[in-house]
Amino acid sequence: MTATDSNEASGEGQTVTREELDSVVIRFAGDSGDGMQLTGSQFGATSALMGNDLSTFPDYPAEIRAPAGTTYGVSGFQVHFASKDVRTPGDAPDVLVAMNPAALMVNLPQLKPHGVLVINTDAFTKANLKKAGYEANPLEDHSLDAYRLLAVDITKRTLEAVRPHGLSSKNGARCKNVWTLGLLYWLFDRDPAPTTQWLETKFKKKPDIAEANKAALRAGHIFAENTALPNGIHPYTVPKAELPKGTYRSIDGNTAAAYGVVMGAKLAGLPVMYGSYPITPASALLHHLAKLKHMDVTTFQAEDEIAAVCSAIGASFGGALGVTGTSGPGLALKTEAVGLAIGAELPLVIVDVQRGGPSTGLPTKTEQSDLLFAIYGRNGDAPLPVLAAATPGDCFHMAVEAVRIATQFMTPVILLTDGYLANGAEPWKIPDLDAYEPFPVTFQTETENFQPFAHDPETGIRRWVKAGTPGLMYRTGGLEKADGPGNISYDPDNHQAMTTMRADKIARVADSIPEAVIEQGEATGELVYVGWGSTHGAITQAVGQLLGEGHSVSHIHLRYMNPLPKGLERLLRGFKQVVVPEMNNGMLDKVLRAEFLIDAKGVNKVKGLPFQIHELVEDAYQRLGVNHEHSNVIAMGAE
Amino acid sequence: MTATDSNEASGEGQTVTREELDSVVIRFAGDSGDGMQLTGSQFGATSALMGNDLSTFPDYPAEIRAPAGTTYGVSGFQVHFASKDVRTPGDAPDVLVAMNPAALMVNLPQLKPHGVLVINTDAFTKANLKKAGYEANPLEDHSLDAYRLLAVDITKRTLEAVRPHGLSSKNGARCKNVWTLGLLYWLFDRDPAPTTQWLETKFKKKPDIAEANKAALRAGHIFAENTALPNGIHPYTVPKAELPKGTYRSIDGNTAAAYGVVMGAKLAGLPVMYGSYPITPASALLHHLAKLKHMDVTTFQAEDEIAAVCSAIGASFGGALGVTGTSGPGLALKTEAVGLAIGAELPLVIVDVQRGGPSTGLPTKTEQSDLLFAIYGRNGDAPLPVLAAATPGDCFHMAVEAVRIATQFMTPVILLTDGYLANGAEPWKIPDLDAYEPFPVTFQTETENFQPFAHDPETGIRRWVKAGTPGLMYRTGGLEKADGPGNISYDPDNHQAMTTMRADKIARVADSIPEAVIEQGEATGELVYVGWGSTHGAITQAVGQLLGEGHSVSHIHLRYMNPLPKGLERLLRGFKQVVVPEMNNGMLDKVLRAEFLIDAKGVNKVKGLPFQIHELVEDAYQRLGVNHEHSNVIAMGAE
Amino acid sequence: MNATIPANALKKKDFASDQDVRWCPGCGDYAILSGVQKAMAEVGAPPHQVAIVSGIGCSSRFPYYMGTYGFHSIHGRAPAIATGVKLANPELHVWVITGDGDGFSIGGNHMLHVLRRNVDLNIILFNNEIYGLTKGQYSPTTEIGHVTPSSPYGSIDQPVIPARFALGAGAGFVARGYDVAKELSALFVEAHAHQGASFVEVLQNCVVFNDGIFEEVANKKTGSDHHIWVKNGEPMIFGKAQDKGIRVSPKTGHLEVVALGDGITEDDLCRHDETNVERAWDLAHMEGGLTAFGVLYRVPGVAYDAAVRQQLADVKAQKGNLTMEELLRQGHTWDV
Amino acid sequence: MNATIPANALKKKDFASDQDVRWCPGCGDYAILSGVQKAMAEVGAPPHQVAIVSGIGCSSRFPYYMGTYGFHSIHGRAPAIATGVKLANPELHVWVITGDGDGFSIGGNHMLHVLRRNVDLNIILFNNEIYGLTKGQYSPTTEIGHVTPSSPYGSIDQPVIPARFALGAGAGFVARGYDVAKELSALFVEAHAHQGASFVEVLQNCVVFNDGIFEEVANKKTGSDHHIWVKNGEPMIFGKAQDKGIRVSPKTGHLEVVALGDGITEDDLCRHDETNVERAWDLAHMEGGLTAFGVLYRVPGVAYDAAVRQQLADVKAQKGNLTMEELLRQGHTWDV
Ligand SMILES: Cc1ncc(C[n+]2csc(CCOP(=O)(O)OP(=O)(O)O)c2C)c(N)n1
Ligand SMILES: Cc1ncc(C[n+]2csc(CCOP(=O)(O)OP(=O)(O)O)c2C)c(N)n1
Ligand code: SF4
Ligand code: SF4
Ligand SMILES: [Mg+2]
Ligand SMILES: [Mg+2]
Repeated sequence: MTATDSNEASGEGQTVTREELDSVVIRFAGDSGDGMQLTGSQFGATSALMGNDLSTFPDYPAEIRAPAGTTYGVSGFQVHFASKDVRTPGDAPDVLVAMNPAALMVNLPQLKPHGVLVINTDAFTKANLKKAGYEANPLEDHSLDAYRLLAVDITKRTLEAVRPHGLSSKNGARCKNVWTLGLLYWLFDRDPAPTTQWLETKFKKKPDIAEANKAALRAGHIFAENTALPNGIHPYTVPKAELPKGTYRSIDGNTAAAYGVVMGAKLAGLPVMYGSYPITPASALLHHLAKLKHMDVTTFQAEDEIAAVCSAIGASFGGALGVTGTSGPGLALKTEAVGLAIGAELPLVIVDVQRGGPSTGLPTKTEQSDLLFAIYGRNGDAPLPVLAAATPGDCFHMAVEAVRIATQFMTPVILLTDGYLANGAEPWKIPDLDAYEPFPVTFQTETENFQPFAHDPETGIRRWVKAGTPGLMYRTGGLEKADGPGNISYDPDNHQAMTTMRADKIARVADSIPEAVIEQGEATGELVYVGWGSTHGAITQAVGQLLGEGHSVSHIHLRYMNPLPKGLERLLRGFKQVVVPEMNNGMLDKVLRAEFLIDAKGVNKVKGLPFQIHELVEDAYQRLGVNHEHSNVIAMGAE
Repeated sequence: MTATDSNEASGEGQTVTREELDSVVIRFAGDSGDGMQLTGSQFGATSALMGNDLSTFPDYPAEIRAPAGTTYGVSGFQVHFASKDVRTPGDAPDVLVAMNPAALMVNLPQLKPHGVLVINTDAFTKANLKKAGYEANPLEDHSLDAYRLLAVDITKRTLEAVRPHGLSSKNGARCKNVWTLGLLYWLFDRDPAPTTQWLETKFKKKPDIAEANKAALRAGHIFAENTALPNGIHPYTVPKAELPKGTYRSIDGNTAAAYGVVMGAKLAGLPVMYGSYPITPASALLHHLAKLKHMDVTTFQAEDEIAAVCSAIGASFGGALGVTGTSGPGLALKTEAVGLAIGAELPLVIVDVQRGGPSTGLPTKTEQSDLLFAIYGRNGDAPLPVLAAATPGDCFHMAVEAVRIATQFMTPVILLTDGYLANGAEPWKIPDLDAYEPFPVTFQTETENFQPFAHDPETGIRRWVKAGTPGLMYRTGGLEKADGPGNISYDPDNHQAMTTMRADKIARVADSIPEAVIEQGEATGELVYVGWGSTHGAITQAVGQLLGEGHSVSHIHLRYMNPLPKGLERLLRGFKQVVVPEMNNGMLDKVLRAEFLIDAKGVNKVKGLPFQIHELVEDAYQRLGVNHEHSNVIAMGAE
Repeated sequence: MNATIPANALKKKDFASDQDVRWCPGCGDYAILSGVQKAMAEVGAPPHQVAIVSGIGCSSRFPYYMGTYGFHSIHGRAPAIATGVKLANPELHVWVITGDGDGFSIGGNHMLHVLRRNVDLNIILFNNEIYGLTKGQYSPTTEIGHVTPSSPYGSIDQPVIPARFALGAGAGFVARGYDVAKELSALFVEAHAHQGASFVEVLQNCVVFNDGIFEEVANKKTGSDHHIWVKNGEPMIFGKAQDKGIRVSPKTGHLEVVALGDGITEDDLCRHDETNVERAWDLAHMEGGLTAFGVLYRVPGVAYDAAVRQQLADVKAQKGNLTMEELLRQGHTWDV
Repeated sequence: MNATIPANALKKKDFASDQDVRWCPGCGDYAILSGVQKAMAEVGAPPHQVAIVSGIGCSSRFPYYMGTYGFHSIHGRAPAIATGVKLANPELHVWVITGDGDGFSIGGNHMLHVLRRNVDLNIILFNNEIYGLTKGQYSPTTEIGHVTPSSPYGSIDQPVIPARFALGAGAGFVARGYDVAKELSALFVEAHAHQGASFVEVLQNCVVFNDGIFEEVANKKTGSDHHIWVKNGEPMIFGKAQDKGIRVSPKTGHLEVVALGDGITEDDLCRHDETNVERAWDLAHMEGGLTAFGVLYRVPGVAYDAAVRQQLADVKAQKGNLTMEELLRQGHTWDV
C-alpha cells in the first residue's frame, strides 16, 4: 500500500482520521470452506463501485473442499484496489487475512515486510497448527513480530453477533468471513451497503441467514471502529481513481468472452449454438450462455468435448454460429473435428481457457502453454486464425473479433484466454455498442451456377450455404474437395491448389486486423517486451515503471497470434533486444524467430501464477545492465 | 529406361537378342478390380529375386472398389527396377500398362515421350471410353502415335488360355492381369517361376484357379515370345544390380516398422502390447503384429484411437512395452492421452503413418504434414522425442530407436513414417541382428527409500516401476506431481522445476543419437538440401545427379526431428542456401529457422505424391542459377 | 416439424445426387440407398429439407449419393454433428447414416447419448459385421472366432447386439431390417414418423469382406424360415408355410419359437406389443437362428430438440427479449 | 488369477495410503473407500497385486487413498487404461473407479466396450447424479428438471439408467449398492470373485452439489421401505416390517410391487434369479420409487483377457517360439 496523504473521513457518526493510500493489495486466505472467494469478490465489487480501479486474482485448489486445515486446501483471493491505474492483482500483499494456520503458512512468505496481518485466533488450535506444519504457535513465538498483527477471535465475535438470529453454531460460524469483511470495510473505508444488498438478494429464500450475515458484517465493522487498533494500523482510505468517463461494471474474462460471443453473433445476425462440456476454468462460459435463452442462444451440454465441437460444427452447417469453449485437455480432444471444420470451410469459434499442463496438470492454475498447440495442433496442413485476449474486459472485444473472422473467412478460429483472465475481475467501462461495425452474414441463396465450393478468386473464401435452403442441396465433409463443385477429389493438382488456398486465406486475415503498434515506450530503442494474453497487466506496469525510471524499454502486445499483425517485423527490428515474457516454457519466441529470424528471447514462468511486476522489472535491469541494488525502487513502503 | 548394351538372352528354348537396360520404370494401371496391386508387387518381387535394386509405389483410390471404368477408380502400381542403385519408384514410367481407357486417361500424361504402351483393347468399348471422358477412341485417332503401342485383346487371349480349366468367363477374365504379367516377364526377361510358386501357395485351396492363373501367365509369356513386336519394342534385359553382399528380402515400411518394434522390445527385454484402431495407411502394423502372438506380442484392437493409446499406456504402467500406431486423424484423437504419458513419465511408442490432410483428407495418399503436430500437438508444455524413418527398410531401425528412447528416457516417442514408406517396398538387406546393442530395462525393485518420482539428478529420468512389484505400490496420474514422492502438488516452484525437468530430459535425448552428417556432397558449399522422412530417395537421386553434373549441392537427412541432432547448426552454416524439400506446406523449415535463425527455404509439394527427381533437380538449377534448357539431362532417353 | 409436399409429387430420383455411386458392385448398400430414396419420396419431404449426416466407412459415403444436404463427417461423430444440425435448424429432417464400426466402435458414446436424449434423428446403422472401408478387420458386431486381417487366429471379442444396446441406452424407437428386404423403405417411413431418436439396424451384405453372413436370414428362398417380421398387435407367425410362431414360454416367461399344430394354435402365440420393452429385449436376440425384423420397440416421448425449443420459447415468453445493452448493464454498474 | 494370502492376515488399513483424503467432509465417497478397503482385506489380495485405475472427478481421486497401485488417469478413459494394465499384467486385480460423468458422459464408449468384451475388471460407478469436481453441472444420470449452473432453467436430458445400459452392453455382472450401506463391501467381494467385467453402481451422496437426492432410499429410517436387497434364490421381500414384496404381474408379465397379506403370500413373490436378464432389466428401474440393490445379474463367461492369454499360449504351443532372425527370413529371401 502506497501512502499519499492523510485526510479526515467520517465513520458511523464519528470522525476518523484516515491515512490516504493510493494503492492497496489485500489477500484473503482460508480453508476452501471459509468463503474466501466470496469475501474477496465482495471486497472487489465494493471497491469498484466506490470508484477504485482494481484487479483481482482467485487462487484455489482443484478439490471442491479439501480437508479443513490442510495447506493444500487453502483458498486465496487477492484484491488490488487503487486510486490510480491498476493492471495486476499486485505482487506482494500489503494485507494478509489468514483465517487459519494453513493459510498463514502458505501465504505469509508473500506478505510485504511489515505488512498488516489479520488473523482468526480461534483457528490456531493445536490440531490445526500441526496440520499446517507449525511446530510452535506463531501467535506466541514472536515469529510474527515483523508484521503489524491484528489477531482477533473472529469465530467467537461472529457467533456473538449472529446469536440473536438463531443459527446453529455451525451455521453461525460460517458468517465469520462476512464479519471479517466488515472489519476490513471499516479499516479501508468501504461502504457496506452494496454487500448488505447482495446478501439480501443471495439469501432471499433464507431470510434468517441473510439477517445473520448482515449482523456479522455490521459487527465486524463496529468492532474495528471501537477497538484500539494495534500499533501501526490506522484507518485508511483509498480515493477514487481517475478513470475515463462512462458506465462501469465489474467483469471477469469468462463473462466477457461469453457476452462477446453473443455480441459477435448479433453483429453477424446469427443465432448462437454453444456446444460445450464442462471443464475448469472454462465451465462458466457455458453457465453464462445457458442463462441467455432469450437472446437467441442455444446451449448444448454435450457428452464430451468431441461431441461439443461436433455439435457446433453441425450447427454451423445448419446456419447458426457454432461455438465451443474448453480448456487444454478438451482442446486436445477437439483437434480432429477442428480439422473437419477447416476442410469443410465452416465458421466455428473455439474458446480455449488455458490452464496449467501438461495433461490434467494444474486445473485451477493459469498458464499460456497452449499457444503452439492452437497454431499447429492438427493433422495435415490445417491453418486457422488464433487470437488472444489481453485483459478480462478484452475478452469481450476479442470474442467479437473471433466471430467476425470465423464468419467472414469461413474458418474455425481459436480464441485463447487463460485461467487468470477467466477468473480475474476488473472494472470495465461498458463499451459503446453502436461503435461496433456490424458484419452481417449473407447466406448463399442464388441457385444459378451454384457451386458450394466456389472460392472468391480474390479472397479464397467460399459462400456460406445454410442447410435447408431450397435449390442449394450440397454435400461436404473431410475428404479433399474439388475446388468449385466440392465433390470428392483425389486429383494431385487440386489438392495442391486447395492446400495453398487454405493457407493463403488464413494469411489474408492479416489484412483485416489492426497493424502492430507499440503500446508503451518509444518506437525504437534498447529493449522491447512482446507480450500476448494475460501478461498484459504485468508487462504494462513493469514497463511503466521502467519508463518512469528513464530506461529504454517498450511494450508490444499481440492479440492476433496467427496470422501475426502487419508491421510487426518492422517494429521488432527497431530494438536491440526482443524479449517475450510468457507463462510457458517458450512459445511465442519460437514463432517470432521462425517468422522473422529475429533473436527473440523468452522470460518464462511456469508456476501456475501470473508474472509479478518486479519479476519483469528485474529481468529488464539484467538485460539493460542496470545495477540491481541501486535501482530497486519497487518495494513499495507499507508506511 | 536407360539402354546400356545389347546381349543375347535365351527365351524358352529359343535364343533372343535382348537389349540391356540399366533401369526401367513400369506402371501398371487398371480398374480397382483389375488386380494391378498384385501384378505390380509380383513384378517387383520377381525383380528383387533376380537381383535388381528396385522401388515400388502403389497408388490406389480410397474406395474399396470404385465403379468399373471410372477415372477415380483407377488403381496404379509403379515398379522401378535397375542394375544400379534405385531410391525412388521413378519419375515418369518407361512402360505404361493400361487395362482400360480410364487408366490410359489418368496415366498417359506421365508416360515418357516415345514410351512403351501396353493396352488391353477389349476394354476400349464405347461405354468405357465415355466413362473415361474420351470423345474418340485413342486407339483409332492416332493420338497415341507418339508412343510405342502394343495393343492386344488381353481379355480374349486370357479367356482362351484359361478355357481348359473350366472357369466361368467372369472368373476367367480375372486372370488377365496375370496374362499381362506373363507378357511383361518375357519382354523384360523375368523368371516366371517365383510367381508360379506364389500362385500355387495363394490358391492352395482353389486348385482350378491356381491352374487357370498359371496357364494365363504362361500364355502371356508365349504370346510375347511368338508375336512380332511392334516397331521399336525389343526384348530387354536388366542385369543384376551390384548390391552389398548379404541375404535380402523385400520389405515395405509397415512391415519393417512392425518388426522393428518387436526387435526393440527384444532388445529391451519386454513383451509388446500393441493397442490400435485400424486406419489407412497404418492398419497393416496391426495386421503384422497380430500374427506374432508367439513372439510375446499382444495386440488389442481397441474401440477407437483413444482407447488404443490408453491401453498402451496402461500396459506400460503394467510393465509391458505399450505401443500404438495410427495415421493423422487418429493421432489427433490420441493427443490428450499422450500428454498423460508425458506427465506420468511412462514409455510409449506411437507410430504415425502420415497421409494427406487436413481432416480425412486423402486417406490413401502420402504426405508429411504431421510434423509440427507431432512436435507441438499437445496442451501444455509437453515435449517428446519425434523420429522419422527415411526408407521402408529404415522403418525397422527407427522403430528400434523409438523403443530405445522411450524405455531409456521414460517418455512417449512419436515415430513418423508415411503412406509412401508404408506401402512402398524395396529390397532390404536383412540386418545383422547381433550388431544391435541390447538396452535391457531394469525395473525398480528396491523398496528402501522408494520414491516413484525420484529423478536421476544427472538425467532427470525416473525409474520404471512395474505395477505388481511387492513393496512399490505408488499412485500416478495427469496432475502435477511432487518431484520425488509423486504426490499431487500444486506448488508453484515444483511445477516450474518439473516443467524444466521434462524439457531438459527430452533435450538430452540429443546426447544419445548420432550427430548430424552430410549424406552426399561436400561439407560446405552453395546449397544443401535438408530432408526428412520419405523424401530421402528423391533427394538422394537428385543430389546424386546434380553432383554428377558438378554442382555444389549437398544432402543432409534428418531422422531425429526433436530434439535435432547435434552438430546440425554447424553443418547448415557451411552453406549459402539451406533448402528443405517437404511433402507439406512448410514445416521443418520453420523448425530450423526458429532453432538456428538460418534462412531455410522450403520446396513444398502437397499433391499426395512423392517428389519426382526432376522436380528437385529443376529446383536446384533455379537456386543455383543454372541455365535450365542447357542442363536438362534428366529426360532419360527411352531408346 | 414435418413439412411435407403433396403425395406423389416427389419421385425417388429426386433424392439422387449427380455423383456416381462408388460402392463395390453387389454391395448391400445400394439397396439401402434405394430404400431411403423411396421412403423420402413417399413421405414427401422436399430434398432441401433433408440433411444426411454420416461418419466414415463405406456406408458413410451415403450422403454423396443423395440429392439432399449431406455431411460426410469424421469417424464416429455423426450423431453429435447431427444434433447440432437439428438444434440449429429444427425444420430439417436429419438422418444419421453409420456403420457397425462408425456407430458402435468409435462412435458408441455419441450413439448412447443421442438415444438417451431422444434427439429427433433417424439413425440407420449399416451392420455388415466388418470394417469395410479399412479392408476387413472385425468390428464390434463380428461373431467370435472370425478370422480377419486383425484377428488372424480368430476374434475373441464378444459382439454387441445393437438393438439391445439401443434399448439399454433408453431408445424410444428400435427397428431392424435387412438390405434387400422389400419392407425396408416402409421401416424408414416409420422411423421418419417417430418424434425423437429412431434407431434402425439394417443387416447389410459386404460382398468383399464378409460375403454371405446374412445369407440364411436374408435369402429369398430360406429367409422366411429364419426370420420374422413383427407387426404391432399381430400374432408372431413366420415360416414359408406360416407354420412357426413365437410364444411366451410358460416355463421361463420368455419368448420361444414353437411349431404350430400339435395343440399349439395361433391363439397361443404372442402378439407383438411395440411398447413392451422386455419383449423387445427378447426379440432383439432370439435363440435358434431366428432374427426378428420390423419395429421391435416404439414408445412416444418428447424429442430433445423439441424440449430445447420449448425452453427457449418459455424463457423468451417469460423474460422478453434482452438486448445486448441490457445484458451488459445487468447487475451492479456505476458511473464515472 | 486370484493370488490370495491367508485370511485375516490383511487388515483394512493395509489398503490405505499415506495421503490425506481430500473429499468434502460428509461426502459419500468416504464410505465407499472404506467399503473397498474392507473388501480387499477380506478377499486377501496383497496390496501390490491390486491396481486401481480411475478417470477424473471427485470420485476418481480414489486411487490416491489406496495403498495399492493406482492410476488417476484422464477423463473417461479408465476402462481403456485398465484393459491395458490387465493385458500387460494378468496377475493384477484391476479395479476401475469412475463417476457418472467420467464413466457415462465422456467415458460411455469405453464402458460399453469393456463390458461387451468382458474384460476382467471390477468397475465401481460412483453415481451422485452430478459433476462434482467441476462444481455441480447436471450429468447423464441427473433427473429431468434439475436446476444446475449449466441448466439454469432445468435440465431436459433424459437420464441414462446405468444398470440398464450395462445390460444392453452385454455385461455379465451388474450390481447396485449405496454409499453408506453395510452390505456394500460384500458386494465388492462378489464383484472381485466374478471372472470378467463386474459393474457395480453405487448411489453416492454429494453433500455439496446434490445433497440428499438418495435420502429416501438410503436413509436408515425410511430406506428399508424404499429399497430392496435382492439375493439369489430368495423371495423378493422388503419393507421395515417385511410386509412388501415383488411378484411377476399376472397381467403384464413384469415385476410389480405388492403388499403381503390380503391373499398374497411369500409364495406368490418372485424369487431372485441372478441369471435372468429380463428380471434384471426390470429390477434395474422399478416403478413407484423402489430401488433394487444387490447383484441384479450375474452369468459366468470367459473373460476377454483370459481368452487373449489362451490365444497367445495356443499359438505358441502350435508354432513354437519364433526368433527375430526367423521372422525376418520368413517368405522370399535371396542372397547377393
Ligand atoms: C479417426 C479415424 N480412425 C479410423 C479411421 C479409419 N476407418 C475408416 S472407416 C473405418 C471403419 C468402418 O467400418 P464401418 O463403420 O462398419 O463401415 P463399413 O465400411 O463397414 O460400411 C475405420 C476404422 C478413420 N477414418 N478415422
Ligand atoms: C477432457 C476433460 N474434459 C473435462 C474435464 C473436466 N471434468 C473433470 S471431472 C468432470 C466430471 C466429473 O463428474 P463425475 O465423473 O460424475 O465425478 P464426481 O466429481 O461427481 O465424482 C469433468 C467434466 C476434464 N478434466 N477433462
Ligand atoms: S467393401 Fe463391402 S461394404 Fe464396402 S462397398 Fe465394398 S461390398 Fe460394400
Ligand atoms: S463435491 Fe460432492 S462428490 Fe465431490 S468431494 Fe465434495 S461432496 Fe464429494
Ligand atoms: Mg461395417
Ligand atoms: Mg458425479
